[in-house]
Amino acid sequence: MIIDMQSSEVPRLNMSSWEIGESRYLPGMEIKKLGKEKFVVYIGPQHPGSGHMRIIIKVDGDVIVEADPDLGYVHRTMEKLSEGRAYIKIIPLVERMAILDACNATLPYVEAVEKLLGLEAPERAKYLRVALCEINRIASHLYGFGIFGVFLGHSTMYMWGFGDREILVELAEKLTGARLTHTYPIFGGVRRDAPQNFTDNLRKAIRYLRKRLEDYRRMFLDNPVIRKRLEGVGIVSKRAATDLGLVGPNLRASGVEYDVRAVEPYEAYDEFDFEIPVFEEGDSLARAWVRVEEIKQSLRILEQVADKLDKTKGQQIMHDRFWAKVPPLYKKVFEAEGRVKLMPLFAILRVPKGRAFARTEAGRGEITYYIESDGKDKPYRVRIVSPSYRNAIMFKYAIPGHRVADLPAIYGSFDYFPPEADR
Amino acid sequence: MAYISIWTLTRDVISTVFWGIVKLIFWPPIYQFVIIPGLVAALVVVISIIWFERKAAARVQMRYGPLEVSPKLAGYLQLFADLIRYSFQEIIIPRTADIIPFITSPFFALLLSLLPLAVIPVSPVKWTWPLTLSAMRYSVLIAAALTTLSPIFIVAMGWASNNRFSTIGSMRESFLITAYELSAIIGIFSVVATVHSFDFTNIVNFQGGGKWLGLINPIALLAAFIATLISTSAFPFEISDAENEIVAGPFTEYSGLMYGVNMGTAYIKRWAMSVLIVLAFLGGWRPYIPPPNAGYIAGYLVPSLIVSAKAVVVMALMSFLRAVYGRYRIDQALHISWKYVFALAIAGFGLGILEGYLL
Amino acid sequence: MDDSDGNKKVYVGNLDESAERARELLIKGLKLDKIIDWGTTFSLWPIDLTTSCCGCEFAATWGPRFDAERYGALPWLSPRQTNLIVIEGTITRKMACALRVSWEQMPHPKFAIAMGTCALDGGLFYNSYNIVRPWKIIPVDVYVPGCPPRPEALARAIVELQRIVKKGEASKTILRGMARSKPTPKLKEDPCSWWWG
Amino acid sequence: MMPAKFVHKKTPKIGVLSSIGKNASALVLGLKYFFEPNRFTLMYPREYIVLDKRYRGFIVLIKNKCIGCESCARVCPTGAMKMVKFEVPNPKNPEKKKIVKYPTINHQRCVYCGFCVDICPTEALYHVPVHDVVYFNLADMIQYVESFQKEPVSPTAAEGAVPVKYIFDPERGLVKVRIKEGEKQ
Amino acid sequence: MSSNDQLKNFSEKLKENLGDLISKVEIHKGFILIETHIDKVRETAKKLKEIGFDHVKSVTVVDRMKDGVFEVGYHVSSYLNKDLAKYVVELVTTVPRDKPLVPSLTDIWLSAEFQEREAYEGFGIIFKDHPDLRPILLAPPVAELKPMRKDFVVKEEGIYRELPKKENVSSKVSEKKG
Repeated sequence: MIIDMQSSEVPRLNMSSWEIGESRYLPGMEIKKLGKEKFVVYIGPQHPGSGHMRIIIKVDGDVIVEADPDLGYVHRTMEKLSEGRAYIKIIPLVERMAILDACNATLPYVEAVEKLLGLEAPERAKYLRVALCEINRIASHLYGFGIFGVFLGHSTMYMWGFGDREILVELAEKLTGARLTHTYPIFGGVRRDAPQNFTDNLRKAIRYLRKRLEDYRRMFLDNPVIRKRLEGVGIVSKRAATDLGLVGPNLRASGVEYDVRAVEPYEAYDEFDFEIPVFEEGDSLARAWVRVEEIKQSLRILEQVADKLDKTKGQQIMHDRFWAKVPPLYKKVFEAEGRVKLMPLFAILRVPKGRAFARTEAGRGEITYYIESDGKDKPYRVRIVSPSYRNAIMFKYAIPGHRVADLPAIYGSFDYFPPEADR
Repeated sequence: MAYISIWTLTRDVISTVFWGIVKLIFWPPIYQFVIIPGLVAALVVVISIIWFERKAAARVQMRYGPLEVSPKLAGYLQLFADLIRYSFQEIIIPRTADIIPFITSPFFALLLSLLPLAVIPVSPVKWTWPLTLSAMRYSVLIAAALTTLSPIFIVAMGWASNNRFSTIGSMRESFLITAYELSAIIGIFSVVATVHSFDFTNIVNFQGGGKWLGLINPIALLAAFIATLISTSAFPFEISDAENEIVAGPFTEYSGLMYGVNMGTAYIKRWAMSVLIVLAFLGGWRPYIPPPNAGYIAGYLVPSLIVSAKAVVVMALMSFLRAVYGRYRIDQALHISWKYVFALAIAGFGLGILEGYLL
Repeated sequence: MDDSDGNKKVYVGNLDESAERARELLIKGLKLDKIIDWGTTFSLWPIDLTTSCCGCEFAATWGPRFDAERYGALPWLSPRQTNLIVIEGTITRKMACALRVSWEQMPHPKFAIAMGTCALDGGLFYNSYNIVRPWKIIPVDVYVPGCPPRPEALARAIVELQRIVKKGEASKTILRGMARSKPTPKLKEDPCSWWWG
Repeated sequence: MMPAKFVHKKTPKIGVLSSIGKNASALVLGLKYFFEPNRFTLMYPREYIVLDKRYRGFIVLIKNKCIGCESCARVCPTGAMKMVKFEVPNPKNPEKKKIVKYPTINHQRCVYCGFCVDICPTEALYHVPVHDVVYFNLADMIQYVESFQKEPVSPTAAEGAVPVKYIFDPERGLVKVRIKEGEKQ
Repeated sequence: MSSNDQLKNFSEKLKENLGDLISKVEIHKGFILIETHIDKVRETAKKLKEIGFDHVKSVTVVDRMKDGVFEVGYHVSSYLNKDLAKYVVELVTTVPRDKPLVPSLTDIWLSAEFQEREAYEGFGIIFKDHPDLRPILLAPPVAELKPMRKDFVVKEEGIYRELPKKENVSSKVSEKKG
């Protein structure tokens, strides 16, 4: 049998043979058959309502009958590039897929390599990782709210979201030395110790953010105009969410109880007392509310982390394998600046042969890494599946049946971040 | 032989020319259409209001807004900079556009949105009325009719641009026209029912002594206010040029000066509607009452300034909503305007009739 | 009046010269060039072409803490009304088409800022098969290093661009018909070839 | 061990009447912030943030400390840091030339991850907390050994702008504070 | 984190349930690998879905150029069944590199749709009966290169840089050294 790679037998798009969830259509919507006079509208990539992607929609009047997401406008071939680079160089590389959620994006990679190396970070390093992860999660949700505000024409929400995000960015900057691209977790630990007044500042920020969440509710979530736009829009049932394999807040807004922090607690997440909010409605409003509740829980985690950080002050933040035999200059620098100097062996780190799979809960949902090592200083294969990529399928199935004006509302509620999806 | 001093002659000529110019300026059609509350006032107000809109939103949003252009004036010159930039930028006319409507529509829309200002009285003094006495008796009717003209050209703009987003935008605009016009006109006409007159002068005179019709009949005021928001695509009804959905709606393809004109048109329309609302509901030039045979200043300039000041406040209120609201969806806006605003307008009209019977 | 070929000619003066004189009068008398440059300086509206992850810092620059709207720069949505492109990071092969099309849709005079290492020399993705260098697509006035650059760095780029414009970069194209100091690069291949056919 | 719990919640419902109240609530909140704005904008060209010492800004070489071990070039994820070989006369054997290597940096590529600074065994590289330098030519951005040793100057500071810092406040979030002369960061 | 014993027990259970559909079960770091023949992929997948694995986390294709095969793997797990959610199972099958034809599992796991498209554009694997097999991330001309295959090599730069000819730095350096 000869296979022609570009054969014409590639099946074409055929909506009618599709079934999602329990019914053929998403609840409350009926997909009309496209008439002769179809009107194709290209939303993006230079379009305010699309970000850096394109959605090709076919409209019948004002109702979208078909949506075809066209991804890849920020596809930077991270998987291929990582096959040619040393392990440590991949950390900043994969970080770029979600720089607003940097720690969460790199952590599973670091974990996977740590699994292969057979080492685990020291206690304080774990707390620092959790601290940065939660800071990033809140910052990422606030970013999402900001963009959501823009999509609904609510410029104040954008400004408030970005303004309050600056507090978290400032915290992260004080901790890691960079605003967004922290490159913080590293094999065996983290790169910097917390500065002197970090926990005090953290507590102040938590108090302020708690107060602001109430403002958000009054201004944005309970605002009748916004509610009207979100309520009952883009409903995804529990079954559909499972079938489509959604992740993160979008999944939990549809009533599925899944969060990697609870299912397979990584780092120090099993030591903290927190809840994971789950909403039943599955519409855009529920997706927005899930994030608000998650911010509240993240603040709760951060409070506990602050206590733990105070308790473990002065402890080692690097695994013994990379820290026991370092020259005295390294320890002097660590004591003076809290900066972990790296052994030159990091540049040519060889990882034992094997395969590892790691998953963590990033701001937008579960992020998974599959790493295969053949014993050399470069990985044989790195497979990254990011939350936005798994959520991208929603555009195809959740948008048809809605009006053109609902597209930004649904897009915003997914909190979709194209660089993360395209990798 | 009579000796004519060269100085006297010069003085006479100068005074003739001066008074001629003054007369021309205060000639009602010119004054109202071009100066106050027409083009010049409208431009000044629009520039100030856009500045206010940006600064007010910025205040709520924890920042400063336009500033560096003139830090001492808190960035007031920002709009002039934008205007200059617009005016000298390249004007692109897409090859696929329908050229004649594409070019002419923005200017027609601008002129027609100014027209209602040319038929309303801004002073009770008879010589200042821009229409004949008999026509003046129906000034509410004429002004209301003229407000409905400019949207047609916005629809034409979208059609002529031959762009998908423009087409969707103009479709939305045409949906909205039908939705708001009735409510706006019925809302304003409820005062007619109360006062038993189509004459703005009578309506304003009726509102003497703080007896503003907006206070007597707040329902109709609310209906007219919301209808104005819809008609001028102000938040939360910024739908026909919703940026995040359909780029700039009917104006997507316009560049340079022509977009500047378009941007001005929506605000000028809001200005005209605000002036109408002020006359109908907020007491017009009251509490000031000019003497019956007052001159240019006391009889024309002062009352027109009072009307303008009140209208600016109304506009500022409308602009502030940007900081609080997002935008509705088109079907929700239609739903609101037909189900609630229209009902409000009818209720206001009923209340107006009742009050007209009682008062 | 007949000229040597016997054609009838109406003498109306040298039109080119008159136009030239009128232009000089406008420039010298009204200082029109200064006015245009002033207006353009404080009205650099970047187009909302979010190309990559530097968009986070782009958005933060217009956020409350750094508030680039103070400079009169307002991110705008339709390319027809803008005059600045901020290339926010990586340009992939697919996005290169959108970048070029957006650039061509913008009216003159227009400017560009390349933001982030990805927009300068590929940054972390320097050897990727799916990215292009944006300065091969459109002319870039200011380069901002960093990955991503701090919002201050982008604000600095805007301030520097304002200084460039104030020196006459806008008026010379409008009034004198001169080319911009950074010429538009000639495309070696059509970035949109995959899209057209 | 206290694993996280899943808690089911519902979005709050509001009726037609309470929506009037919610409208008013949003408007009142807007007016509150209009009259008492909580602004913390940095007036950038006239003010600049004095960055933390730990900030990972531009990288500078201390040539005397450099031993030419190539670690920085090997760990650089972008190939911004590269070694340049120089031939210098060998004091012991004047006929054979000695080859010394120094790092050079390409700011077109550098992502300021700080791996090179952290991996340098002799602390020959360090970060300068400056990050608002822009360039007009791509060629200016490659720094060879000579220019790599110079600390970049923040153009804003050079223009005489006011240094500020941000402190955390539980009521107002971030608060801009002016740094007085002589005050330590 | 599930301990090793748990993983072993679970893999035993899987073996029991799937019977002779699978040829190999391996425990790796963080997931259980089950290998099956290409003809039995659909059957195994259906069985796995019946057990409760309701979504695909990742469609992982590995190019084993030395063996001349592609390893097509589906990392599956469960959302609705909390016991299964702890485990990630990779269903692996191999196809020859010169004839990469795999039955599509999109109709069993809808969540695999986009990832199968990605595998198609990156490796050129054709998923039979996939409803919409087009490149997803790359422009068609780039996708034709099949860039994810191992024989498409992306070059890394070296660690040395040449000095520009104008700048005669070496002399200065030597002066200062001396």
